[in-house]
Amino acid sequence: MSYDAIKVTLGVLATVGLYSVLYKENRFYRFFEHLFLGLAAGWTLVVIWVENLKGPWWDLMVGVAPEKPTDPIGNGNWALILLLPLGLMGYMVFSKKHNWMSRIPIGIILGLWSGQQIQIWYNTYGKQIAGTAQPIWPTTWSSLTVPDYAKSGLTGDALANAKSQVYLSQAVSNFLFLITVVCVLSYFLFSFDAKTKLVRSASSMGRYLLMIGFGAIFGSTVLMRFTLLIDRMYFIWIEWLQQTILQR
Amino acid sequence: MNLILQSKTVNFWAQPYGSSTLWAYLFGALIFGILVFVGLMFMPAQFRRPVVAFCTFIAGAYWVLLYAWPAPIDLQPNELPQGPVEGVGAWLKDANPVVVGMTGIITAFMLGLGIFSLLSIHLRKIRRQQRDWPFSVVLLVSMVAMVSFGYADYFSRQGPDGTKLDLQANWGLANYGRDLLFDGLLQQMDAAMFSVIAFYILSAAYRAFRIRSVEATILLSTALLVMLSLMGAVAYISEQTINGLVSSTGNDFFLNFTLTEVAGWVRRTFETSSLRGIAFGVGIGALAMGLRIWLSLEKSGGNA
Amino acid sequence: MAKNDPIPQPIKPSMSLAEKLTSLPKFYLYIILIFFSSAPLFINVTVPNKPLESSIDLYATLMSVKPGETVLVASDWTNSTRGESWGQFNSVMRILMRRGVNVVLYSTGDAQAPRVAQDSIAKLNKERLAKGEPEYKRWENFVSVGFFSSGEAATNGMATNVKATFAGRKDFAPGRGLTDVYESPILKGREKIENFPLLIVITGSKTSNITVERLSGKVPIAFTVTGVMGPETGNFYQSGQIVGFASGLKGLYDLEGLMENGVNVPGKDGQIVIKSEKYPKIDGFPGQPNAGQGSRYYPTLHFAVALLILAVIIGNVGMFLARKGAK
Amino acid sequence: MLIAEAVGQQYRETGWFGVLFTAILVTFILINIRRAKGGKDLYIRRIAGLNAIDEAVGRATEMGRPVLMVPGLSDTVNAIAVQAVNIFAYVSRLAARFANPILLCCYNAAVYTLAQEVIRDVYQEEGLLDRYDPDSVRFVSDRQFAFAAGVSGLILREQTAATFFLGEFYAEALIFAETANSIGAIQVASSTEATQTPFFIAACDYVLIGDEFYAASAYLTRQPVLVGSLVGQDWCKLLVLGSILLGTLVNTSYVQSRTTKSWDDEKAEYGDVSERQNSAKQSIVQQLATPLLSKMPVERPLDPNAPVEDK
Repeated sequence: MSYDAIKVTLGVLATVGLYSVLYKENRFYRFFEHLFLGLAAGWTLVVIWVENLKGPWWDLMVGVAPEKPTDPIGNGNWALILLLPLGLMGYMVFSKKHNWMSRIPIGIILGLWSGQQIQIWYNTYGKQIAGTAQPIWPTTWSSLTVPDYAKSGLTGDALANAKSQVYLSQAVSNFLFLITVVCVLSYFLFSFDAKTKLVRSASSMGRYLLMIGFGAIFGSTVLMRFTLLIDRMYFIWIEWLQQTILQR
Repeated sequence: MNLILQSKTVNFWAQPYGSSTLWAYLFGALIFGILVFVGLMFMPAQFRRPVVAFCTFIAGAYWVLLYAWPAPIDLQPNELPQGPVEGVGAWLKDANPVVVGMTGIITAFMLGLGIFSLLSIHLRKIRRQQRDWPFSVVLLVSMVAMVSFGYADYFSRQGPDGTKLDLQANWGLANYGRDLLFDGLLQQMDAAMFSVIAFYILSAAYRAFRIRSVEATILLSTALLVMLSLMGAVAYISEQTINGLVSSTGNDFFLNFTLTEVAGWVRRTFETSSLRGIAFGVGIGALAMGLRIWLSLEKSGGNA
Repeated sequence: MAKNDPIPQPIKPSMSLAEKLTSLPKFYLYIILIFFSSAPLFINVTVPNKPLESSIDLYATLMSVKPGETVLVASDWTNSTRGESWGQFNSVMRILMRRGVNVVLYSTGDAQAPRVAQDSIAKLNKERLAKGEPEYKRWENFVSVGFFSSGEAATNGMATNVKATFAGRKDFAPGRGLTDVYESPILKGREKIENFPLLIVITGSKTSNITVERLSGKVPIAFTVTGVMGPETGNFYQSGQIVGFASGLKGLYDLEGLMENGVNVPGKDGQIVIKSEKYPKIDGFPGQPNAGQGSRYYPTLHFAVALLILAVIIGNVGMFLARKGAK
Repeated sequence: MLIAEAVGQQYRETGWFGVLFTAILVTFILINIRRAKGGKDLYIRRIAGLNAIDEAVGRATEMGRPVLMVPGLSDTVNAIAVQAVNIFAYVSRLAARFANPILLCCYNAAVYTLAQEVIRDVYQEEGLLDRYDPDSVRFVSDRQFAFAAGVSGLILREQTAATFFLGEFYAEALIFAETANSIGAIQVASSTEATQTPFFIAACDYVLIGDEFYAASAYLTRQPVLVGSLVGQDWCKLLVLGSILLGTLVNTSYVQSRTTKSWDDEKAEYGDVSERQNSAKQSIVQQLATPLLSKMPVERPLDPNAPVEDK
């Protein structure tokens, strides 16, 4: 049995083992669950140096040897060593007396994250605010929906004009879009007494509109999940059974 | 201001590779770090909170400054910034690659804690022969195996002739071991676990998708609409029927009512917008939370 | 919603029809699902399909990159989303390879992503050599920058200076072993993100959002995402932050169709297969191996989804019968 | 802008409008925190999912089975994880009082560190440190689906009576939810990822949608700072709403005027009329949202010891 055959077979075994939990929690599953956790932890210990520390930390700190003599000598930023004691402070969490020190590295990570939130907010949502503010009144009544420009036979200025128009259907869609955002957002107003009729009706409307959104998400997600299952089945039936075992 | 700056030229903060000065500075800095560490251990209780708050603030301040401080426009690598304003702006930009690395590095150092947690739990199980202890053995063994093969494989790939290992023919035990454990098992188990979700979707949908309340009905019907529209065959059939309708009536207004069009319209108009509504809320929530943490306004960790 | 649902029990003979319908044991459902998602793999069916606007935009963008240019490809998928991402990656790479576009691979999603991407490229190369086409060479045609542990960080760094972010990253250069990626000819003079004509993100994770947050406006961004990311990505597409995207298996099927038929290109029967008002004629690669995962899995998907819908209907029918019985 | 002029239009690249907007948001939040600290009591609407917490823990106690908590799958400790841990601190407090076993599964070592610290504090404050088992807060795996497998294994073996999934959840969300559902555990869940919320809705008893998650700690603890900030967030949302509505009016009128312009004015303004369809889309609001990237020539001294760039 070739190496690849063994490899694929193991993969199939593992897959079946994990699937077996669908029937009930059993020793077979438990075995592969622990195998999974063990391998994952082991791999993390590899990645932690190879990917997270070697390049981003060690190499920058001690510098790098020039590949060829012509290269400039890579400098080392020795100050980066200070991150080590900083990280180690986290380990004080188990000390009864000094556990507060673990909050320092955590604090720094959180600080960086928090600062970034302020930095990215507008870059993320500014355009979306603008994108929501679309014209909600048609500029022309010549056609209710966007005409088929190809068929219309318009050219040059006339075509440009036609394309620049806002048609009723667009206006309506934009309006509905606007309403949805407004209602959903007002559903997330917590400090306003829901007794005020406007807020109440808007937010309850918002909840229904949310459900439309969630339904759509569910619909599109389902397909992806099934795809993955099909891919597994392809792996088991075609790649393993047909191509490896039966050698067809 | 060259601190933590990736400069190609030698300066106080950046010493040449392999030079004794670099190692001296490294050692000195390490000693300094340890001293600080020990010093903090003797920190009087009333200063603890301020120290943490200070560190948090400095860290956050970098990003806030980077955003709010005017950025030098189109500053070329061979140009010096003009004036203090540009100077700071340029420094903030240069420091960026290093600062962004920090989170990852500090988190990496803490991984040991996680591994420690794993070991303590499973070693105890084995020692006390608690229920399922053999599985703990499996976990530890597989972990050790992965670590050893992983590193052996990694080092075997270093150096100029590492490229040859792109061919399976040149593999040694280490490479086979890693390939089997990682590609053969770990990756496959990832995929398997991910695909299990399909089964759960089926049972969840079957159980929960009942026309019980208005909300449930809306959710269900939109989900069905979208699913059908994404199934090419169904969409195609709906299109054919509409086309038939158009050619029979001669009114191409109906073209707007194919399944794809309708579903697309629903997604564009309602899904995108409701997602956006949520996004605004969550975004502001994150902003506020970030602000509270940055300025240490919140009693951290909910200990009210 | 699930609050008052009964936990499905094995069917007891005493149960009424309504009870049976509302409480089919999960395990039976699972068995049927396995059958429905396996059997169709063995029969060869093609499904009629109409590409989405976003997919056409993606294809047009890919086809608009000039030969010899270098594009960034963020490959943020691993085998856990192989079903969708693998096919998407293959299609995108096929287009770029055939058009002689160079690629810089990097990953912010998962430490394994770079390796998985390289394996896929190796497979594609086998296919090319088999067809007598030139190999898509490492270092001369593509370099792999590797994985960045903090995606947020790396992407942010790239926004200010790509070269600084990629500093110290190495890849295998023929004869020289590991060499700094920026010594590769394809990265010459491309230090800022603005120097790249296009950034393609092939992702199964949230990295796509980060990319848009940091890089939108600096470089044209295109996505291929898993179905679940579709809606969020649509959000960016709608607000013009990205130029085009393919989402899930449907997007992939679109892409493969576009590669086979092109846009506004008349097929054998003289009929234009894929119409678009937005673009002039864009050629495809008829006859070449365009069909991949998409063409294989998409038909099967129909059966699985049909089962899901059936299950939902049965559940509701059962519920109504039960209500009737109650009255 | 004053600063912009002072420093030579350098905001062209960052866009002063964005900075200003963000500044306003920040001010709103800070103002209200101050108000709340000043002892002004502020109203928060009812959030169903959160009232369920006590019920869930109570039920777990009756059944004498553990409470399981997962603070999401954040890559490193961020505010989302902190928020989740804050809520779990509240849960653990209840559990500690009832002497009910807890299980807190972490995906990330940094989050694990934080959780250890916080949960131990909780038991300490309750004077029940003897009841605290450090292994009840555990690191499971930092690999998404290994974590999923591990946690669902735990759920099934420990037969948890109540489960809380709060934080950043991705695809694995449904694995947890369905597994817990299959053993009839009462579930409170929330994902900041809107794409996962529908699955929680389908499989869980109580779901916090989107922003409700951030409101939780304010709702539970009623700390003035949190409540104030929550009110501030509402102000921010109103600002966003306002800008959207205003923008809509501006755009609408703008497009009206643009498209009804006579062709001659058009040509005079744009030369080529086909520009119009773009310009009509490129409304004022869009221009504000997307800062100009136009470079302006700046005279700068050259760096003497600058590295020779391979250009």
